[in-house]
Amino acid sequence: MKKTMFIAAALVLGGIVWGVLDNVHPFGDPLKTPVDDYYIAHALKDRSSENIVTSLVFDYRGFDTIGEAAVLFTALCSVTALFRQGGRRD
Amino acid sequence: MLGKIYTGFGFWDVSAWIAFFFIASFYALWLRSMGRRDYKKGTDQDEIYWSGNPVPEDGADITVPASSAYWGYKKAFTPFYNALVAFHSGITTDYAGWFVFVSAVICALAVIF
Amino acid sequence: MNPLSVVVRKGCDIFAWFMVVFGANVIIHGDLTPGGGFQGGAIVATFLTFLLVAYGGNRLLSWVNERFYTSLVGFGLLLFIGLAFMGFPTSFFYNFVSVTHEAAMAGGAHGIIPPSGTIALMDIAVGIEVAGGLSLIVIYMFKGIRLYETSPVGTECGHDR
Amino acid sequence: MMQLLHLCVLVLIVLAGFFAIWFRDLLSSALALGAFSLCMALEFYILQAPDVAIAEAAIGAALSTVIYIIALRACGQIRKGNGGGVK
Amino acid sequence: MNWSQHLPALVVAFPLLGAFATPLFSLGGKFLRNLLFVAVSLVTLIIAFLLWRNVLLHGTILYVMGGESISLTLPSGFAFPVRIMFEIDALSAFMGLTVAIASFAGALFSLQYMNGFSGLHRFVSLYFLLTVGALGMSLTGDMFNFFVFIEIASVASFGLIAFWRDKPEAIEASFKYMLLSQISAMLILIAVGSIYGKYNFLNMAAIADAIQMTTVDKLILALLVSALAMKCGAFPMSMWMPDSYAESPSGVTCLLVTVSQVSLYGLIRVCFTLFGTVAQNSFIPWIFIVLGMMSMFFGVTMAVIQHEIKRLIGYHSISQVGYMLLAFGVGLSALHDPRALADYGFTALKGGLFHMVNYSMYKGLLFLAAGALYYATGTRDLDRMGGLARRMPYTTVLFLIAAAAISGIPPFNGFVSKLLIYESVFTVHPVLSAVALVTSVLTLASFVKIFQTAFLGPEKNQWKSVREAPAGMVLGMMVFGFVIVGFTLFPSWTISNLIEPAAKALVDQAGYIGAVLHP
Amino acid sequence: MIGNAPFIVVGVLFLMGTVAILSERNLVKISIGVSVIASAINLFLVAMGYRNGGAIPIHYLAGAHAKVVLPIPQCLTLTAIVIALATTALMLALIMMLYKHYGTLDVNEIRRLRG
Repeated sequence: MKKTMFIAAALVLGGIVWGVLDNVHPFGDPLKTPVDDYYIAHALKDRSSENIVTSLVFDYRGFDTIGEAAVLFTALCSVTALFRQGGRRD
Repeated sequence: MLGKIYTGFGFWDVSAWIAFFFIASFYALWLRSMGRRDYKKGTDQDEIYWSGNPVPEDGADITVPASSAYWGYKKAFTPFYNALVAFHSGITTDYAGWFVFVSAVICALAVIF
Repeated sequence: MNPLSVVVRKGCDIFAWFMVVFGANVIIHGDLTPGGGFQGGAIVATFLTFLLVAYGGNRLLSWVNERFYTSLVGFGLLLFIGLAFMGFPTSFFYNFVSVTHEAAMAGGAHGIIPPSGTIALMDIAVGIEVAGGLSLIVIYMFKGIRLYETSPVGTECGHDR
Repeated sequence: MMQLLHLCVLVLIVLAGFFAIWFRDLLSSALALGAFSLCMALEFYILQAPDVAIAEAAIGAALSTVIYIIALRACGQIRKGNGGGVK
Repeated sequence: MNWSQHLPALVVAFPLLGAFATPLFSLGGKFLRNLLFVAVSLVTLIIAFLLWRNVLLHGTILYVMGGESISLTLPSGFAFPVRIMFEIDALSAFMGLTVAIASFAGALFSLQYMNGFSGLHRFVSLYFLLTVGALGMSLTGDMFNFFVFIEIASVASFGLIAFWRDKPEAIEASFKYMLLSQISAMLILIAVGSIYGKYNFLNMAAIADAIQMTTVDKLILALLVSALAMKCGAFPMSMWMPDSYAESPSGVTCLLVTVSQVSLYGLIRVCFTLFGTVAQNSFIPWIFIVLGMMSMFFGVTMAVIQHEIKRLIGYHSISQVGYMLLAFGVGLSALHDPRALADYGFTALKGGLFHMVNYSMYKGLLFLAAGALYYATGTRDLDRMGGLARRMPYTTVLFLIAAAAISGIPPFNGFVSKLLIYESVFTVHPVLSAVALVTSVLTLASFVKIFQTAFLGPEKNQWKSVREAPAGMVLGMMVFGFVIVGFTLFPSWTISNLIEPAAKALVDQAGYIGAVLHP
Repeated sequence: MIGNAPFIVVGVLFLMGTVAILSERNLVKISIGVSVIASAINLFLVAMGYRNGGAIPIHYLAGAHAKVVLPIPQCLTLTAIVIALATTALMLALIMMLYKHYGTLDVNEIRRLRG
């Protein structure tokens, strides 16, 4: 009973998510691209980086990247804390 | 610093409450000083009135456990609490299911309105 | 996972080193070709996966040095945030050594520093960190199996008296 | 031609994802997830994102699968051979 | 070089540096690690305080990550921000200050509290990362950056909740929180991606400027609201909350409380600033009010019947979050009407924000006091406690302060914020106020129960040899106690300096947008 | 010809993952469901940045003035992939510890915290 209700809710949510995605813009034809065009135009000129994505990852959106490295470090710390050798007090 | 805070209906002032606190404590001390002076420690006056219940031995712990507090309240609302405790079932997928359910309801409301 | 046959093991030996070289290539040329720190680091971390598949976990754990991988992670992260801090007179994460494309074409970028500046350096830092971190995650998950097989539950009591 | 390939890859993605969830045997499930990631990397390449494709191939298909297999072994699901048979 | 310009970056970068440097410092032994732990927390607190003061003096601060100069937001000819940006108005600075205070107190407490555990350098790293996540969430001005920081905070809290890995319940609580929080992170990412696909912006001010009122926007708003309401613990999605609060180490719990408040901050930031006109005219205020009422009532009724101290306090978290949701819902419903806003809406917002900071402080203190009891007795079961007041005087006094504050006994700060909430929501409908009053009464009842069974009564033989908690733990509790007493004695100073600027920043959507787009 | 097929695939994968999370009883299956949802969202982000006839966002491969697919979604996807891997690893570590403590992977039996 409860399970059926949850599955129905999941169907509704999935349908709604699909509705959102489908109405954002048609595939292959983004409506507005001012920010991306700025990056495409300036990545090589200002930063002399051939790869636009790398220049985005490490320069324009570098702060996200340090957050991402921090997430990886956090997961690492958590896994090592879970599987630490117990009993030793330091 | 100790100004007033207006809430729309009235105001709130701490200094009034501090004054009230001092007045109330003086009044309590005055009441206490009016009490009887013939109270003696270690006599029968100290004993707990057990009213027919079994008297525990000396040195036993005599506290009311927390599970027994508000017994009547819990007894009165038993059906409500049965449903509510069953709701907190401890099954992870149920919790996720409720989350998905509420999200679906909110999204459906967004579509309707 | 039990050790596989000799042929597979030898093959894995060779290919594992190729993966390290390929990963290093991807990391170092991050600002020029597809790839970058994360991708290269993940490829380097498959080195350990190859050895794990070929030799089995128990033999692998006797070889690896956790301290080495931990220091890789720490070194990479500190290098990364250090580079970010070095942009500080201007702002955090400022690309303080890059030159514009015209200057680079005109030969204004002589020396060891790449013209894209901190982009390439941060690529290397993140590559080191990701390679160490992913290897360490695999190692510790494997140690988790061993922990499960040997030690009983509840050895550490915290401050419970 | 390219679009036909694109459609084929999309169908493969859905199939691999479906099998990853549908298989009762957990090891098969984990391997199907690896195949799913590989198809996803192919799709990223078709969508002109080579950086993401490399990352997905290295992380999703290789490391993630290995981590799943390690976890399954720790939970005794591989040696017992009863797959997802906890029901 | 003027360091005060760089405070916004430093407040996040400094604890991050501390987290990355912890493995290095812990090679130098226990003393060096503890020194790092306290010193970095203290410096973070000082930086957050200076940042708050700067914002109060000079107005909204912008900080562009990697920009050539601090004021560079618009490269010539392009009327939009291209880089990640910290936009710190009074509300953000206020949340950052709250997080920093809680982090410092928890660090002081954890020094002694964690002394029976191994692997403490991992603990210190995770603690700093949790602080970084909460601070970044409250300061950032970029949607995807917000998602990254929410993930840092979530992953760090999974690790910290499961830190006592030999206790099955800790792992179980961590797994439950993890599953729910992963689903919510996915929903947030879908919403952020859709916003990006529609408007090509990730900067909050630019999105707020460009947003329209189509169905897709409403759906995006609904996804964000449900995901963030789960993170802050609204009722039907709140079952993870008592589990994880009860099972995590106490020094961490006081920070987890604040992190859930930062999620609430994200919720109101999304509803008031990002979606301003979309949110206020639709059903969203009523979602807030209904969720708030349910959280208040069911949370407190579940709390009354508990007999495990941290679990009981954890259920109270749900009901206290309900107060804030109620207040913000009323404030949101009044936002489009200047007269209603001046009449009761602004008061409700002030009450909600004041309750947020009060709640962080006294709930943190309650969890720390419960942790001190656990440290001293080794049990969390209230049935087994009794008569501890004589043995632990400092803990008793501090617990009493916090319990009086949470139950809304005048003249404590909890009463002031609850009064503001009652009187403003009464204008909308009397039933809302009545439910809030009943909740307050039941809160008082359950805290009377804790105080009576744990602290009062004859001394049990079992606890004859119990000693007061060590000095570091008492010091950590005193930080919270000091803040609570300060808010209690100077409420009008607090409201005019801390709360009112934040409330004004909350309703001032045009100011938030203008600071970025029209400097 | 292809229409909005990638977005439909994203919706289908999201639905499959959610149903797997809600209806499966095995913890590893639940974590596979989370992984499927995460991959679906990565596909969504990349598909959103695609331009018909666009080239790879690398200058010497794309040519000087060619139309290039949008680079930001790829940057976001890289971040999201690494975050997904980190959380998957942590989730599996937690599942290993749960199996150690409870001796089962059935989600209906791991319910010591209730009420």
